[in-house]
Amino acid sequence: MREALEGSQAIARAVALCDPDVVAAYPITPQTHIVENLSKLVAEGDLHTEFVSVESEFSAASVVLGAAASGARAYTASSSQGVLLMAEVLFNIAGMRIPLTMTVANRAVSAPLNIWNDHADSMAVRDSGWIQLHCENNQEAVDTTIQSFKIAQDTDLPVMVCMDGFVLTHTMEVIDIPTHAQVRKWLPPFVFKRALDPSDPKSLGALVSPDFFPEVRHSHHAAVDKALPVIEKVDASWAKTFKRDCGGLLTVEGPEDAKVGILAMGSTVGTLRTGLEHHDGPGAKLIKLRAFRPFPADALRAAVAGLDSLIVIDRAISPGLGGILGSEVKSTLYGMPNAPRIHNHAIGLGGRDIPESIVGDLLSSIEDPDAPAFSVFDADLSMLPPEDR
Amino acid sequence: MTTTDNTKRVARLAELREKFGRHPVEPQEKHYQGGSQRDRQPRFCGLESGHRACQGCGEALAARLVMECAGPDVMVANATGCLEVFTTPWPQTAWQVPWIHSLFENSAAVASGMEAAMKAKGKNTKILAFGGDGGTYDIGFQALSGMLERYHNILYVCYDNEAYMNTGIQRSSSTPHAASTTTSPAGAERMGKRHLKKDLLSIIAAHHIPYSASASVAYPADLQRKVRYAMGIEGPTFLVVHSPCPLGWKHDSHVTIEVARRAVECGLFPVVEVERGAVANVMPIREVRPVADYLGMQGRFGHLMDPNDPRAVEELTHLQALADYNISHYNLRGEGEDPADTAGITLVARDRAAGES
Amino acid sequence: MVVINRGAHAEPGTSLEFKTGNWRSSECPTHIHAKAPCHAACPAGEDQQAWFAWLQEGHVEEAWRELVSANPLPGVTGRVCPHPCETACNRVSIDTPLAIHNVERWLGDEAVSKGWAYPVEAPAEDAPCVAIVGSGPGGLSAAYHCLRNGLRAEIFEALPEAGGLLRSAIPPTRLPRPALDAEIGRLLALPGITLNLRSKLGRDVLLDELKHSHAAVILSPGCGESKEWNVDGAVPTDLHEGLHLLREFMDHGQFPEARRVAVHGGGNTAIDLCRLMKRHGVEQVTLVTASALPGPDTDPNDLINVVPRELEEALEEGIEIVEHATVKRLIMKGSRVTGVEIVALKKLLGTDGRMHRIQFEGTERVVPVDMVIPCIGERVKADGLHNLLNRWHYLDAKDAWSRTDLDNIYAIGDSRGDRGTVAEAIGDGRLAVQAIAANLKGEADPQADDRPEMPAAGLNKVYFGAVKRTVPPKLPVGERTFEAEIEGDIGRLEALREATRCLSCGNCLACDNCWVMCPDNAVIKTAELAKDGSHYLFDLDYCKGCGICAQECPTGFIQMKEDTWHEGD
Amino acid sequence: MIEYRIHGRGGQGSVAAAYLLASAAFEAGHTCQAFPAFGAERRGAPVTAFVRIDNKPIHLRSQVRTPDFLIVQDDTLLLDREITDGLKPGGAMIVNTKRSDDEVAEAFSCRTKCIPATELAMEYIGRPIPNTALLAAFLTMTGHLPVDALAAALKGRFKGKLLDNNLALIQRVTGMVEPGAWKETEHA
Repeated sequence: MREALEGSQAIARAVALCDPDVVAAYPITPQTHIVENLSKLVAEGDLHTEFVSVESEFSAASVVLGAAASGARAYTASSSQGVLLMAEVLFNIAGMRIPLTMTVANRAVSAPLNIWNDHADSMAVRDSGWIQLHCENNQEAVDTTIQSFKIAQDTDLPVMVCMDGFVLTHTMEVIDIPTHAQVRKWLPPFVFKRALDPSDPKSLGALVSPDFFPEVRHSHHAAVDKALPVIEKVDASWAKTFKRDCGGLLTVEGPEDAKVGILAMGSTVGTLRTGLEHHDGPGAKLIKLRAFRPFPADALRAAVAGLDSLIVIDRAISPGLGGILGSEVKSTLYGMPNAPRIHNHAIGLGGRDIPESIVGDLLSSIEDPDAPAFSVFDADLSMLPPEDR
Repeated sequence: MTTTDNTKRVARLAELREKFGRHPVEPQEKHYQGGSQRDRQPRFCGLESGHRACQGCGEALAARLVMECAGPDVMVANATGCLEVFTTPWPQTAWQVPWIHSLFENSAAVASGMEAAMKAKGKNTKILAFGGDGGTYDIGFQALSGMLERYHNILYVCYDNEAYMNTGIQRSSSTPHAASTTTSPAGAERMGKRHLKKDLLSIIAAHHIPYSASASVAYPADLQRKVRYAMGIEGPTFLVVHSPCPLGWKHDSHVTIEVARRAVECGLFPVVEVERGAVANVMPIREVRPVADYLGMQGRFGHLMDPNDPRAVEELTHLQALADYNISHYNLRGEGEDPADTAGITLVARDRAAGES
Repeated sequence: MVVINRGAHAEPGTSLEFKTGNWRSSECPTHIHAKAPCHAACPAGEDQQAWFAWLQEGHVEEAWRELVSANPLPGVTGRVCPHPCETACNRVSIDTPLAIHNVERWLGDEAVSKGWAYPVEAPAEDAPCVAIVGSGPGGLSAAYHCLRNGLRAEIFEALPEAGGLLRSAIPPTRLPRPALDAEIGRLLALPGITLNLRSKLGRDVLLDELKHSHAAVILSPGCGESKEWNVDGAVPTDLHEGLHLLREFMDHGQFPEARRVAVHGGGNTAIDLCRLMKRHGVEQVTLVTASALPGPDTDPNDLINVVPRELEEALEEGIEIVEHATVKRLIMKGSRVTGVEIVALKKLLGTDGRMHRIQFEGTERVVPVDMVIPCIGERVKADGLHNLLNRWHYLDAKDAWSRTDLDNIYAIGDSRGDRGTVAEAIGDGRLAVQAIAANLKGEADPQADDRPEMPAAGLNKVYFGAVKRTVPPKLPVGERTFEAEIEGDIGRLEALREATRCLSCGNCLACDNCWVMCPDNAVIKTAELAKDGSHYLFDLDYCKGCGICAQECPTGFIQMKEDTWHEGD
Repeated sequence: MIEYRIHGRGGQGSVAAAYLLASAAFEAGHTCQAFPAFGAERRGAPVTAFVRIDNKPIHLRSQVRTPDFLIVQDDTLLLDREITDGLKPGGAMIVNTKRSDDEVAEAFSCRTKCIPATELAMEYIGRPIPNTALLAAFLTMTGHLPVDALAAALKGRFKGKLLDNNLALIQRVTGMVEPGAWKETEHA
């Protein structure tokens, strides 16, 4: 049913539709509204779950680890510093191959303290071995949240649903929320074969020596890699039932013969789309990357075929290197015949508002032969003393 | 005997499967051979042989004793530490119960999740959380406090060997005053650890949970009684078990029990029970030993044993004062339970059998 | 080929595949049923710890049967034995030794009053018969052990009653005749023992005959003759020696008149005599002994060789004892003694490496007395044994089995010269018969029990608290007569209570300590009693050799010994 | 697409006003987007919220820089002269104040409607929340959402007496302003 809902509220509703056995979360801006709305659903009796009000994000992650390992469908949500406080557990959950879902309301990581949106938090844990899916809007966030439970249990991997903090979480828009019956029909009950169980007592989290560690690590890598078709399949199955999809691994829009492309993740894509619509001149392809982990290398190569230039928008940087997504795209396209030239820019760091007019600036910047390989595009460097530029 | 016991085990498994809705499977013959003496022991073996603990490990003993009266319908969350490392070198595990290790500092939180899962599924399998003193007094303290406050139905057992043994004997907040560790070494300038052992039990007690207690491997029957008592309580319970580490405390492996016993007898490790924040019971010390009897057995206090070194004398006196404080604070001096408590106490404690106190 | 499963989880109990037994560096725990010190110290060969174990479980008859498997006369030894078992008892290191002696007596009396059957069977009609000369404790023990070994026994006793020195030399205040008669009577009534009274060797029966008519001969004649008394100068014509006086008194209840008496000697006969004379009305009784009275620094080798309790009672009764002294000379007035000159003396190590008794010149003094009684020991009467006696008038026995130089002839008890107690005689009788039985079957001598003894240091005393020793009732000095037994019965309750004081040195108590305290779960409890008598086995596949079980074993039954295990054994 | 900017103070319900307006748009069959200018502001500090209403999906996520309308919840905010920055030519502003329309319009050189919304709210609802009155006046004047849509949106939020009071307040305010006065702006 279509409703005008705030993003966080919609996510809470979506989570509730999946009948989680255990929810544990600790409040942090801008994830707070998700937790509050879940608490409210529990308080109103609309959601029957063990809601564990933990004393930190670290414990939130630990609680869902324990719960999922015990055979419970588990959910948590966090943001920024919270994600970083969870970091140790996040690696652990993934390494133990425990399926669960976490929403990350993407936010910058301090210092300096900043509560607004960018992707520094989920990027910081990109090597944890989780599946990371980015959402453009709240409809996608709702749909991806429900899909993530299925992806998790089909792959025995945890799934991080990344949605831009404030920009999505605090924005009201019209969202189609499936019914409980529809979700129950589509989403199978939670099954975790290795679940802790006194009638079949296994030990989870053993010490693995160098004799076996590389193999175990490889198997984890292979498992995340093999999640690519699962993500596509689940989205396809979703589309079949609900008549809308989330774009699988990535989507490509724009004229077939465009020579320029822009690649981005999350809510930025919407602004870029609007900007492109209003931009005069030869059209450009817009590539929306949904799956950041696993990284859809093949799909990306196909998507950029024929492009001369590709502008990769980062919402986080790796100081000393530049854009993270940009670097990954470059390495993916390395050696590809006629690979497009990559223009990598970080925009909207720490919640800097991204106007649609930025599209024009981006497109014209590729004409500049002296443009740096990477820039914080919307930064006004004149504000910095010369030695700090 | 063989058939009866095997029948019992099969029946128990069937019962558990019924409870957990699993498809019945045969017991794994490989590890339950049924016919051997080992399989016919009249106790539940939650922690099997073949683990890699050091000779004379107090923690291995304590964990085995705890599992005996806790299992088999339990699940364990284990913090990183010796207990975890020596029991589960993949592909083997010494555990016969569902067991999970996640991290150093989150066993209480993982256990909370397991307990929440049990609640959500309507099962009453008891959750145990295990940690060493590092994982309990220090890095895992916050998660533990949260677990207690949220009133999870979990028994948390802290195996207290008074230092980070897994990483090579570094001081923790549980390390006693003046003990020498690799990060509080005794030297020309310093006499070992400068700070006091954290009074964890009082902090735990301040959570006003139903039951918290200290116990020692030297008094196994007392320890097991406390575990059974805690198992029967619906809500958070806490047990700290003094578990000597021959390696870290620098004593011979065969005196593990003796060292633990002396810690109790001198008053440095009070064995007490706390209910809802109030001391409910203490193990009385019949004959109080001087702390030197306890400290002198251990290399970590070796630097205190030189009567010609005034600094050593001062620290030794300090430790004696701490023990005296415990004795008067908990009113430990007295008659009552026999301190030399074993499973076969009635066979051994002849004075009690003779009706003398 | 290892297959790595998802998330690297592990299946329960798989650590059993990893045998930590090879971690033991040198020693492994072993069950060692060491000798309890009481048992090691018992000349009769009793295993006190074993029969106390029965008592601890309340099985009184079993306890007695265990006791009489070595010593058939607990009612006697429970009254007269100097109980070296108590001296050896490890409980001394906690409080006071067990009252083994009192409990033994109670057990013996209990058996008599309940009529419990001795654990023997009648020997076959054609079973070999052993001739036993003398019916003292050694002879009676030998006869009894013949039955236990399937042999018949024929006793030849010179006197009209059986009992030897038990009857002739021990006053009824220590060994009441009804108790003696009852126990001896029960023993002699056992089928397979023939008793010939008034059959004196050399007169009624000859050794050569016995040698031919019987499978073996055990000589247990005792010492019926006093040793020669060497003293400088004159001796009174009516000199009475101690054993003789004692026998006279037993038979007639009379002593020669005297106001002040000096007794020279240091054994039980001397003490018995002193006490009887004192009680008889002698004003002053002085015992002159070369040995020392017990004290904190007394060398055990120097200690006066009497039952401690008897010594204590003697002092209570006012006997004066002069230690480290000897009688050098008698002061005579005509043929009458008026005093003894005594001189200080001590046993000292000489340059030849042997102990010598050295008199110290200048320490002489005179004690005025009316009578002096030498009581310095006895020797074998030569009747019928001339060619067997050595120069000290003893029979030479050359080994633990009491063999003499003659085939199939054994000499036991006091007659060996190196014995001095009833318990020793009883032990000799048992060992000699065991050797004879083995010999008759063509077997080698039975193995001596060479198990090590459990020292007090081998126990873990933490597990034993202090418990007061039972105190037997005793007649006050003023009420002591010549007939009434001075020390009383402790009774069933006290006996059973005393049993709980036993530390069970070297014996498994089934306390579960090893089973409970093994960090490696390497102790296996068994329902059936294992070969070594315990309910526990060590699983050496997993034992890392930490030694906790040995340290915490209360009784020292578990000890760390050299490792002989190899994986796969 | 029509864009709105709402100015208020922390605690006055600016975000609620944005959500209410968006909800009303949804009730009227439009697509909508409402979001605050996310900040860490505390009670009393000036805050801003944005609303976009359209008839097709709204992809644009940037803040509203050139609003068609301004809704000012507190006349003390008028002290900030930049409050009308970016207002489209022909745009309009509705202000919660007891001052006259002309006084304010003159000062900011834009079409202005002043409503004593706080007083009205106090009278009808008993709390100084100006949203219902401001939005009711605004919708009546622009006419691009039926006032019923606002009532429907309120029904999704409130119940019972509070709802009745709010609905009564709508009735009152619609009578205070000229319906369709700003209608042409819709096509601006």
